[in-house]
Amino acid sequence: ESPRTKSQLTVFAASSLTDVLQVLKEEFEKNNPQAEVRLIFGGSQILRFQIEQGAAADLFISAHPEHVRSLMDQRLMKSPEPVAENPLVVMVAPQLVNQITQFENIVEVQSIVVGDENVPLGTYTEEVLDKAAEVFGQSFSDQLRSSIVSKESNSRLVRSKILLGEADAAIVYESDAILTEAGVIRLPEVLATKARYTLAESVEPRSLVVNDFRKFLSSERARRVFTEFAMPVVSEKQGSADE
Amino acid sequence: MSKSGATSDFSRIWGLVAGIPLLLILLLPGLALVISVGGAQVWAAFSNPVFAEALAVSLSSSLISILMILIAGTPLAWWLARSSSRFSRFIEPLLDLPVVMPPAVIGIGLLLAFGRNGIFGQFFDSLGWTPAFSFSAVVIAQVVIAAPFYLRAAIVSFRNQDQDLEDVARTLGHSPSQIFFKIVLPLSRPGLVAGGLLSWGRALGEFGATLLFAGNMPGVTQTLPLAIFSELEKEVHLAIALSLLLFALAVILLGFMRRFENLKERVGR
Amino acid sequence: MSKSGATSDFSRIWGLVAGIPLLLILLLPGLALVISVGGAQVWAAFSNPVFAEALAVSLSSSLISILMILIAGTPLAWWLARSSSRFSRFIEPLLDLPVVMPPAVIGIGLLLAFGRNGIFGQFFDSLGWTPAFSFSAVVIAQVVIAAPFYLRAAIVSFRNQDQDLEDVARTLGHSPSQIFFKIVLPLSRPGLVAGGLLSWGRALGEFGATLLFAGNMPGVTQTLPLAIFSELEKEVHLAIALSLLLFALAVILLGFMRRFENLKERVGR
Amino acid sequence: MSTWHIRFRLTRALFSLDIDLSGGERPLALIGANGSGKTTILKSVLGLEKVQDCTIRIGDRVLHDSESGIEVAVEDRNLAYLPQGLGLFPHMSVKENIGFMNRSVEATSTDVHEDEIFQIMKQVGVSQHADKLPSQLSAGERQKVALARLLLQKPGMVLLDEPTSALDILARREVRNILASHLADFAIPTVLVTHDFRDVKQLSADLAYLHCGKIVQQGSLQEFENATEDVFLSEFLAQS
Amino acid sequence: MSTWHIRFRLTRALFSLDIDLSGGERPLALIGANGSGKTTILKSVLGLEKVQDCTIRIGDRVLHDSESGIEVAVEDRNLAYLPQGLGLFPHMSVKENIGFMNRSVEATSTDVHEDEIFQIMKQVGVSQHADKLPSQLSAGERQKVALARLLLQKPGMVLLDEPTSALDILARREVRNILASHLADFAIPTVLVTHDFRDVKQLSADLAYLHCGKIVQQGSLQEFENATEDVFLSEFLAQS
Ligand SMILES: Nc1ncnc2c1ncn2[C@@H]1O[C@H](COP(=O)(O)OP(=O)(O)OP(=O)(O)O)[C@@H](O)[C@H]1O
Ligand SMILES: Nc1ncnc2c1ncn2[C@@H]1O[C@H](COP(=O)(O)OP(=O)(O)OP(=O)(O)O)[C@@H](O)[C@H]1O
Ligand SMILES: [Mg+2]
Ligand SMILES: [Mg+2]
Repeated sequence: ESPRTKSQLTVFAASSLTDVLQVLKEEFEKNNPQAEVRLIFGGSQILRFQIEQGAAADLFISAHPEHVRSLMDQRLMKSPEPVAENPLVVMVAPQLVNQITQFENIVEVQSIVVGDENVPLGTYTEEVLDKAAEVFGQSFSDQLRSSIVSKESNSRLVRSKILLGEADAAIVYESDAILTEAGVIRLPEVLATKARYTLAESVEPRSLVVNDFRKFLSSERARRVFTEFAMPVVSEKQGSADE
Repeated sequence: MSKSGATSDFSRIWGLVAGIPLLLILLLPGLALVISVGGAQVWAAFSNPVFAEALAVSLSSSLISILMILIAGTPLAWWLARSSSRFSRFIEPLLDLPVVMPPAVIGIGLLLAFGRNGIFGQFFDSLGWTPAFSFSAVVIAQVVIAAPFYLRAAIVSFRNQDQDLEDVARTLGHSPSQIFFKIVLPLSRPGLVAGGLLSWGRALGEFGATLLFAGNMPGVTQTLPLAIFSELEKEVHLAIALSLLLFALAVILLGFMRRFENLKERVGR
Repeated sequence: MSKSGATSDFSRIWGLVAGIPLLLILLLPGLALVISVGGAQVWAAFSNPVFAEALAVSLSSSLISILMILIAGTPLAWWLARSSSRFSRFIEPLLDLPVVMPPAVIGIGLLLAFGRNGIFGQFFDSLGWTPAFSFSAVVIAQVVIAAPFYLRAAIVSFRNQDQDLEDVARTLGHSPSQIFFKIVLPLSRPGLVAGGLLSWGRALGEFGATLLFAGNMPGVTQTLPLAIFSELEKEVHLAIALSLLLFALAVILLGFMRRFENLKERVGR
Repeated sequence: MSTWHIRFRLTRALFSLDIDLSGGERPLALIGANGSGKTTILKSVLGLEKVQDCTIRIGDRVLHDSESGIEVAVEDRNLAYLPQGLGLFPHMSVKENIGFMNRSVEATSTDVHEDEIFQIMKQVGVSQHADKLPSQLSAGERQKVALARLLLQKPGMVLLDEPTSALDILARREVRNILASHLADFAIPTVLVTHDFRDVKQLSADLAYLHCGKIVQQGSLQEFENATEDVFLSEFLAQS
Repeated sequence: MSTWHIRFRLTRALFSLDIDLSGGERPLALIGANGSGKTTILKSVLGLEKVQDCTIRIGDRVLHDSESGIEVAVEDRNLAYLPQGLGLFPHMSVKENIGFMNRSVEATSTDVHEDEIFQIMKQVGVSQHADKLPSQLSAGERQKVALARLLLQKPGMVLLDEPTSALDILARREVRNILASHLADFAIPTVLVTHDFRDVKQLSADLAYLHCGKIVQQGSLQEFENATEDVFLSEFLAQS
């Protein structure tokens, strides 16, 4: 085998990880000069389908554990482990930042954009809305739902609707909401919901640096980077790192 | 005139020898899609309420779009075909913009132009018209994406027209508008019909610009392609089944139109 | 023959009256895109290494695609235009499949057909050819998506051809293949060129099928539209700047080709 | 007094015309070599060619006058034209082709009636082809159809470009008779281009000889028969 | 002994032909009313129409024989054809149109030389239009170009459909002379369709009269001049 194939590592990752993984990839390659990491981003389900169709992914990081589970059932992936979490927040259009200051105010806006139920973000958003119905009453939840004007296929698209000024409020991942001019409102403790990114590796990895990269992802340095991007690393992770 | 044997032999042999690899590449994906889903899945897709809703949005929006394209695009194409002014020569290549640009970017352009904070948005807002996230946004996105296909076809057809016939019709007392409807349009019909069907097909399949500009709201802006994409994120086989239904719809509609067209031609000639 | 004033007056007036709303809808998004990004952003996009890589992938893949489409599609279209067999009448409407289906679904179809685990994948694998997630996948996706546009245009051109001229050429001793190259092709050139350019434009802008079948790998399978889409999720303005570069590229290429074509026509006629 | 008057100049690469023609109610036969510009003259009168210093007057009607800036649109000139290429509409049947005209320009006239169409089809002998398309006719049949369309038009002036060239020998005589009687009936000024001397005789037309972009000679048949130094003319007149 | 022989049947809606023709090396002029099927006969000989019970023999060469199943392809028949519509290629200049032929079918002949092309253009009088496109020519000029192309072909048989109909009176005589000398030089069997008696005389052609789908009479000019009960024939012969 040529040295090139030894060091090349292909990572399929949920597109909400784009920014953070780009930074991590550079860090990792700096410390492992023999390694070359290829990042391929997409919707978790699309990536799963591509892997099912024979795409050569050494590692797969899904925004929802379900897809990893499914690939494991098909004996295509193994050794799952949670890598990071990403809390859901409410994003508010810049001109409404003073008006909308807490989650309850969200029903005052005209247009809300959320994730499609079919993508992880939408699944988590449904959880939030269900909890909201319990906490704030059914009419609150109904009013909120009736303001929804669009169900987008990923967190970035939802965010862009706020940034372009087309919608008043949105429910997105925190990592996408920070570092923009839009307002960010955390969900009340009772509604708190987070995405759980799950990592798994191919049953027949073609790269020799798979383990190195996995170790790197759970290192202190990686943990700092994740936190910078508002993605706290899962606390119980240490225990199940090498399973 | 009867076709002579040798010519059609030649065209058949070469058409097939050169064309079969292309035909395979074009048709195998469709075949694979058909094979990969069972009748049960197609039935599930068909009876899924998402399908009926999206079908209604798709059909109505694409019909409105193609009508708008035909009504506005035909005179525009005629003018572009006939004019040799600097203005028309400047405009013409710009019409290819929506063909070349990724539809998603066109969608962003539409938001920037007609959105609430868009450049012309305030103006439209003052007229009480906010297209974004509405059914009109779906239509606008489809018009922008599909119109160039019709315009191209129409321009070529009009340019190929025999000027002599128009001249004679004028000596017979017909005004340019009468000539347009009685001579120019009927004679360029094959090209216009082909372009219109292509354009309609493109409008039916449009996805990226709609997603960005109109958003994805079942029953309002969710066309079949958007429903398919949404389904793709969860249940690939349902999405494929939906796609097959979309294709069946297109084949039925387009095939029906084409048969009608052929019939007319045979009776007319 | 000089064009008479009234006809061109009529076509201009109606073309513009009916066409201006359509023109606005078609051109305003582009204008809004141009206005929304500054020169600095366009420069940033231009000097971004992503651009150079994606440009190289886009140019090389779309050129290969359009060549394949022209070489295989032209004889195929000729056969379809001439044949009245049941087989060809069955095939023809199926060619619209890639126009109507959402490109992402075509991408799925391609994976199902030619992927490693696809229906025909084993067969291709045994030939040592695994196209998925490689540069050839980009080309295949573009061919499938773009070919129907050329085929449609070519079929219409060939059908409009005057049979008498072919007959005379045969009495002059030319074989069907010579007639094809010397009479049929030159006479249908305007339609073929228009269709070819449209098809090329579509290949340049292709996104959905490429994403699914070829994946999004910078330097290997990341075409400009894929790069733009990635950028769209990160930095909208950089994505717009990239789109403008893509469009500039298309205008330059297509405009150049069309000028060349017009020149040839003027010299030739 | 002349009932019509045509004057104009036209310049093209390698070719130019400077025409001054007038005539009464007798037909005028325009003769001249191939490529001398006969068709171009007819098209100029119709308003289909760009010309300079133009005056076109038919009866009291000024159709084009460069000086006073009058220029009547082609469709309002009410001139009937039989082009050399016949100008039949490929998508219309024989019947439709013949009936395809817009008479509303003349307030007095009414719509074209089926009866009229069938009568004229009988007269020129194409009634059995009424529902065929032009592409299904022989060359001579096509010429007859174009002629029938023209005869139905009742125009201010008739312009014929080689109206009998594709006809068989009987049809030729027939068409000449039809033309002669129609033109006499309606007293319509006529200009025809022809290479056939019998057309001239039968229609008792005057002659105008086009050479090198100019009308070299114009007059009655007798006038021409006296002066025949020109090779073309002598050959033309020798046809009789 | 006849050098060529043509026999076939053809049936179309409203129209049928049953043809049996043969001739020697003198040209045969096919005459008949418009729509009688003259053009259809020429096309059948060329192999462009579907025919039944066909035998076509030119010299020793059998081009088509339904019984023995021989059917030579159109492009291998080496017949020269001047169609009524002229069949000029709109995208080729006059020069290119004239030079557009493939002589490789006859092993003995060589490629078409520029010299030959220019010589023939001079002979028919279109050399000043060498680089024009057909659409830029007058009708007569176009006919001359089509003729020049045909004369260059040196075929086994020449089929002419009204070769002089669009020509002026001088050009007509010219073309007749060119045709006569060329056909005599090469002794090529010829069938021409014409409505002009002078064509028949000048080429000293035999006559075949087509009526109601059949050849009613065939023979030399003298033979025809004796029997002239038929209206069409007597009119045709009266042209002289
Ligand atoms: N579109 C054109 N462009 C350039 N030259 C042209 C064009 N049309 C005609 N000509 C030239 O103009 C001249 C006059 O043509 P015109 O058709 O008027 O001749 P004509 O007298 O009608 O001849 P004919 O008896 O053969 O019909 C010819 O030399 C012809 O080559
Ligand atoms: N494509 C066609 N379909 C049906 N009928 C046709 C078609 N072409 C020609 N015909 C008919 O066949 C008959 C013979 O036509 P053909 O062109 O052979 O006549 P022709 O003798 O050459 O006449 P002309 O002297 O007018 O050129 C005519 O009655 C014509 O209407
Ligand atoms: Mg003329
Ligand atoms: Mg004929």
